[in-house]
Amino acid sequence: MNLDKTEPTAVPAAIELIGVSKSFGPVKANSDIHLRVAKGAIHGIVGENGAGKSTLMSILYGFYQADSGEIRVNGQPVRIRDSQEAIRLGIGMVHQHFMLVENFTVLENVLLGAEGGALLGKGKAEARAKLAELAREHGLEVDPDALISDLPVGAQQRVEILKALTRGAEILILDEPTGVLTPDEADQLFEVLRQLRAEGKTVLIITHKLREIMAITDAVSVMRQGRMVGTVRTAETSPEQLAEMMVGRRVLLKVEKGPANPGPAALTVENLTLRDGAGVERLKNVSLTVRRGEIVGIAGVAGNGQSELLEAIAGLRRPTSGRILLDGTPIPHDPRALREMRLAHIPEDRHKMGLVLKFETRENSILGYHLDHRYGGALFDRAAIEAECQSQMEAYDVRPPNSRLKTANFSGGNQQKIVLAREFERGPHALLIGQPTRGVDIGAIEFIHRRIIEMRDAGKAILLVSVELDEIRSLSDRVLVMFDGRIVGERSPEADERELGLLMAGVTGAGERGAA
Amino acid sequence: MSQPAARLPLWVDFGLIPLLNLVAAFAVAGLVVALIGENPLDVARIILYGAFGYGEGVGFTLFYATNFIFTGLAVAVAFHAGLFNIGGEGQAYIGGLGVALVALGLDPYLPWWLLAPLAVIGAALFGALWAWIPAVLQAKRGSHIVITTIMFNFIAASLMAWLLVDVLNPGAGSMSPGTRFFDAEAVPPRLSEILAPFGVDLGGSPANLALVAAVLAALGVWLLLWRTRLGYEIRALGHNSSAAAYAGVPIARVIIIAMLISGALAGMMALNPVLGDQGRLLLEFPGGAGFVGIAVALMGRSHPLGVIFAALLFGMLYQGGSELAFEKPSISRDMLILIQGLVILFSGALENLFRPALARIFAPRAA
Amino acid sequence: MDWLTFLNVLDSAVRLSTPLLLACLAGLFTERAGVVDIGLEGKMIAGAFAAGAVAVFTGSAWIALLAAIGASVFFGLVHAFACVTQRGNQIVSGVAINFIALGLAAVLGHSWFEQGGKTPAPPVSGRFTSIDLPYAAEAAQMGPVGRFYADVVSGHNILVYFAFLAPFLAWWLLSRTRFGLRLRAVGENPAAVDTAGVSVARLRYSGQIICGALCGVAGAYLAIGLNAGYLNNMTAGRGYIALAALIFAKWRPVPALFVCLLFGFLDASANRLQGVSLPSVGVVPVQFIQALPYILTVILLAGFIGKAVPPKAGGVPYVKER
Amino acid sequence: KPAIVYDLGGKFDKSFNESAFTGATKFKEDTSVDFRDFEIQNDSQREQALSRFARQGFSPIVSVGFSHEGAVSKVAPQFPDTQFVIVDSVVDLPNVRSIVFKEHEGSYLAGVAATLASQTKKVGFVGGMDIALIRKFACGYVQGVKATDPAAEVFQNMTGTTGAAWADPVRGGELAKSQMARGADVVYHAAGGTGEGVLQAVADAGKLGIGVDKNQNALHPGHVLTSMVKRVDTAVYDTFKEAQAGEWTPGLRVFGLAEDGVALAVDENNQALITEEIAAAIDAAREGIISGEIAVHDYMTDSACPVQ
Ligand SMILES: Nc1ncnc2c1ncn2[C@@H]1O[C@H](COP(=O)(O)OP(=O)(O)OP(=O)(O)O)[C@@H](O)[C@H]1O
Ligand SMILES: Nc1ncnc2c1ncn2[C@@H]1O[C@H](COP(=O)(O)OP(=O)(O)OP(=O)(O)O)[C@@H](O)[C@H]1O
Ligand SMILES: [Mg+2]
Ligand SMILES: [Mg+2]
Repeated sequence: MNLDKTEPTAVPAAIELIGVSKSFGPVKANSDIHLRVAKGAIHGIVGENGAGKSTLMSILYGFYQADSGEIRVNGQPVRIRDSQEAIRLGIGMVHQHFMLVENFTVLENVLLGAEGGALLGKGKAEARAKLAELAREHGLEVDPDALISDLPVGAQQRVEILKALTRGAEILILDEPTGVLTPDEADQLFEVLRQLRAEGKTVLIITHKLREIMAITDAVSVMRQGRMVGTVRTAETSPEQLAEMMVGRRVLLKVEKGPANPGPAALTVENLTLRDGAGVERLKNVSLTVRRGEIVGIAGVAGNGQSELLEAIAGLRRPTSGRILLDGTPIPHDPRALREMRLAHIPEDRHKMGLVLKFETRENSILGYHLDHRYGGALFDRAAIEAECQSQMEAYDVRPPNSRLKTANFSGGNQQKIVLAREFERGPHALLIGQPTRGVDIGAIEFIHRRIIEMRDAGKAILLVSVELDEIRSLSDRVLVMFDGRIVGERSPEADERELGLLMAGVTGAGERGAA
Repeated sequence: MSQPAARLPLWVDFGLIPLLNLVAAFAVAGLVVALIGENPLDVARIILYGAFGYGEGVGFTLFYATNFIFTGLAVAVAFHAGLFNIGGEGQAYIGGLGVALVALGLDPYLPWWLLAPLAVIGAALFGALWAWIPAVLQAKRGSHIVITTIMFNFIAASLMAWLLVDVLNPGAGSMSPGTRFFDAEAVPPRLSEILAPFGVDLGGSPANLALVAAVLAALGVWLLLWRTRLGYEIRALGHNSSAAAYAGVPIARVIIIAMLISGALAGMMALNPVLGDQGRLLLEFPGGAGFVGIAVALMGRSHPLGVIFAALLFGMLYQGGSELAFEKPSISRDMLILIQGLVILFSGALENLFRPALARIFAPRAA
Repeated sequence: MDWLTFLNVLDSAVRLSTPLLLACLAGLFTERAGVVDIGLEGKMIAGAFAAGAVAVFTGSAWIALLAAIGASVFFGLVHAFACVTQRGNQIVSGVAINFIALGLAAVLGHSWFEQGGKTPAPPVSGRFTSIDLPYAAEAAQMGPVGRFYADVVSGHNILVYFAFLAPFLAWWLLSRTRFGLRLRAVGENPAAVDTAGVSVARLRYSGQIICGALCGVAGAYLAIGLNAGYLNNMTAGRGYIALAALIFAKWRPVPALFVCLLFGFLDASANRLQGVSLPSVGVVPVQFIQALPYILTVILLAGFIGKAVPPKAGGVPYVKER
Repeated sequence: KPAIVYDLGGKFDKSFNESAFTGATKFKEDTSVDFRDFEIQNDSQREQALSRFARQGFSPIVSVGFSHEGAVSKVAPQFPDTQFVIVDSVVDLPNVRSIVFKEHEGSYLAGVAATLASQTKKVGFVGGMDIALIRKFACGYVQGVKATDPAAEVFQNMTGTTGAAWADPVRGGELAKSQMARGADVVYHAAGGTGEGVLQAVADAGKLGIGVDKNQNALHPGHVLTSMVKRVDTAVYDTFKEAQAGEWTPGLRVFGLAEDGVALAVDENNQALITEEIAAAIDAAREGIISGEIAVHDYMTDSACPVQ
């Protein structure tokens, strides 16, 4: 299936990788990778988590050094010793985890590493002009003096792209750029990428979303477990085929679920308002109801109050006003008491909140439930904890099933399973679920989605927050859209994607006001 | 601490590497010794002999180690909660006040075996008290605990100077700032007296029952941290405070409790010199043990067993160093401080200096 | 306090805050680069000892200053090697350096001068003596402001003037230059700096070198500016107070100036308040007065500055490949 | 085989420990009998050092400093044949000689000299830590000042509350400057290493300092009015000598002005500063004290000072 060998080299290659290998200690992240990227093309790279995509791109960008193999840029063999070298060669990269200094302004971030002289004055003026020009040409608007930490993720990503472009990148690498964007924003990004292609630039894009691959790329390479499985022309493939190449077996891309069977209201939020520490209103008069046996999805671009809503209900933030009722009783502001009331919470960020990465996994398997008398009195009953962890790991197929391994040493997907197992296995009545599959590969996504549907069918009330619109649409029975701390509309999951996208961008009453 | 890239055989990890680090530290110290015209091997022999070569030396090593176990544990417990308690010195100092008040108040009435447990409570209570304000300020106001505990060290020094000169001093005719001697009956026996019937000779060394208390404290800390819910919450907080909040851990309360435990442990250090050795409270008795506790906790990886070993190492350096000062007047007594520093540097901060080379020799080849 | 007394206290505050300020800025440069340094005390000791010893040997204050900087930078490089190259624990390394510098100074001093680690007093040419600014004498006659100029501004040695200029230089360096931008960035997000093609290690070494240089100046100020010669442990914990000041100033140079002045002022006032009899209380025990600056610091800390957020990457070695 | 155990300050403290060392060194030079010494680092080493020397057969063993009181009282009975000496404190045992000094008498003279040398009639005192011994110095000094000129003012400062108080010349200098800013032009110190900062600051300002324990006149010739020397060196020397000659006796030895145990040092460095008037006044006061005409109150007797 490797088309490189068959295709005549009609278009010159912007990048050629020949036998590139890279190990991190015992982990072989890349082994013997061959890749050819045509100049002026948008080239996609897909693969499960940990397949080695980011590593490969980082080698190209000079962030890591390959252990062996050759890199050619525009036909010339090169040694890319550091990122400065890559930048000189016209390679720019937008990393999966943004490489931005949070308390710097946009301008300072753009300037970093390309200051244009020992003093900043001159370079700053030039960079400002350059930013204005790029904004005009590509519609990449950002306020140069805004602090990164104040910007929504979408804008942060624009900064990353601008960083690359101001440095004169001819080859742009984007590592999972759309994970944090609304469909609209993603479309905008794709528009920019097409424009760049039209200017003759080459784009390498990593994504887990096969829909996007199909929409934008000219060719796509698939990686699995550190190896290159093959490269195909996008026009000649299908999502199903790509998924199979990635996972090595057939995968179900569509969630199968029956109709919901909603019961009485379980979770009710009434006129909830919340100010954060800085006094900014994060939630504005939010009301919603989740009934038993249904999944209510909250769609929205990250940073529009979804996190605050989940955390307020979970007792982690104190609302300024309003009420939250669970089965008709107002809830206490105490995560511990809420757990006893059978309210489970899958936090959005497993690293930041859901897990103590340095704990052994059996310790994480009781996080939040550690006061339960099942796990001992004055001293922990270690056998009970061990048994609990084992049963969780078994039920959720956590690999490796080693309860004494530090959680940090599990892969992302398995870490997520550890969280889910802990929260799902204790028979909750209501569930708050945030970003259940963020950064998790297709195989695991399938598994997690199935579990969530099972919980619904068992009559649990589920409030689901995700920035993946696809996920919201495929799991939810009702969709609420949040924008700027408000719920701006309720739609059925079958609603038009464009309409939802507009709502997410704050355009209510799409018809009339869309034009304004 | 960076994750070792390759796994090494256990004996390399826990035997060879620490040994090499120590050797490197002593090599550099030896260089300095040679520089000032002395024979480094001689010096090493004197230190080792002084620390372990005869009963009294061993006794002194244990005596110093007792101090460091307490202060090391204090720092370690706070570390586990993500707090850096630099205030061990002050807490130990005030802990001494607790011991002294109990002893001065009750020594006419109680035999040592009744008084000692009360003194333990006094030491722990006063040490905890001195950690309490910084703890509350950290928990409720977010005031940086590093600064507040440093400040409390100074405040403790002033308070104690005043108490020992003007308040608790036996009065006219007494030159030294300190309390009166406790009643001899109130002072617990030394290990040398207890062990003498068994043919163990610890000479006139002041090692005393506080050593037993220290080891019990280490065991207690281990149980607390890894076997109880409170310890679980302390560690969760230390590793990831958002996750702790998510798990319903009452953050402010756990910060305060962890600091109180830390302060209590530091305070209990006072049992060793005040009750066990001097039999009275003296100005500046902690003598820097609170700070050595930081190094001990760091070197012991904040694990009670590690703390015990690190404390023994430092006890050895203290006693061996004193032997050195005795035998080699040409070498300043401060040589000991230099050696301590080098040991901390090589076994602490430069612990991985030899790892890559050893990895090349011993690591099983990756598949 | 009348005006003159106030000026005297202020004058004393200027002198007392100088070593704090230099050490505080030293800490600022390394911590803004993401390397925590509790070894300021040790570096100051190294600087003070080198200054004292070399001033005796050469009789030149300037050579002594260079030696102080050299000795202190050496320990900076040791710290950088341990923390940046070897990715060791930064606090452990700092603690170690405090011990090593203190011990080494005493051992070498003992062996060279045979006065128990002290250095003898250097000749006058081996010290930085105070400078009278132009028209100080005239200004003293011209009312309170003139007195301020004559008593507080004039009459310090050159290192004091350098110290008070330094926060502004530091501010300029950090906010207006390429080096400053990169240094600040590497303390917040080293990966961002690395991906921009700039060496994280080199920046962190630079931070330590600047830190060492400033600590060296602070040490020299103690040994051959304020005093004549090195005395064992003469830094008397100032390195730790400087760290406190750094946190207080939230890692910013110009606030560092004010915080250090405040600390110096509290200290100087405490000196002045000893033995003063308060109305209804009588003479306050001297120990209480001596504790006053520390108590006030705690109160200020609790009441006013709230949470100080350190540079994000501080204390964490930068590990690219696990 | 004599031995010395110093106090925490160490043998080069420019003060009483060093003074003891000087006496021992002189003994060694005179008799070519060597001695051993030990600088302790913490309280627990006091007993260790004493019993160790005793066990190795050293005698007499001099422990310098009041802090050895406890250790001597414990160790001496265990070695009844060893001769122990304690400086600055009293231990009443059959094999212990206690040597104490009347620092208050010497300090009184320092007060007299300071007042007469002062133009402003304002003088200063800088102590190390606020402990009884230092108050004894201060109290004698103030008595001397007030006796000379009841209207004269004395500023008193203590350096700190930790061991650093004895080795913080920076703060010592600052305290002296603060006193000079208030008008003091003669400053007496009893602060060990801290005092070097005092003398330095005073000399830098062109004023006068008064040294302590050892003769510090030579530190800043022309700027050290005098030094209140405490002859620990002679006491140690004599002890060693007597022991060598087999004439050593236990018991209390008090060294005051009469015994030349304390005195004001006059040498070529300060001759010009000690005017005839001052010299006469010092002599008169000295005679008075020795004859008992002038009673200098000793702070230690009742933990109080009659004048402030
Ligand atoms: N911090 C770490 N320390 C040691 N080993 C690690 C660490 N992080 C990851 N690993 C190892 O690398 C492997 C792959 O990690 P990674 O997170 O990339 O997994 P993945 O293949 O993406 O898995 P998933 O699909 O479940 O997300 C893990 O199984 C783990 O053994
Ligand atoms: N810096 C590193 N040090 C050690 N191991 C690493 C490092 N970075 C990645 N790895 C490991 O290398 C393997 C490939 O990781 P890489 O990040 O390239 O995967 P990926 O395909 O980008 O996955 P994802 O989809 O999760 O982004 C994983 O097992 C990972 O754990
Ligand atoms: Mg992954
Ligand atoms: Mg990746």
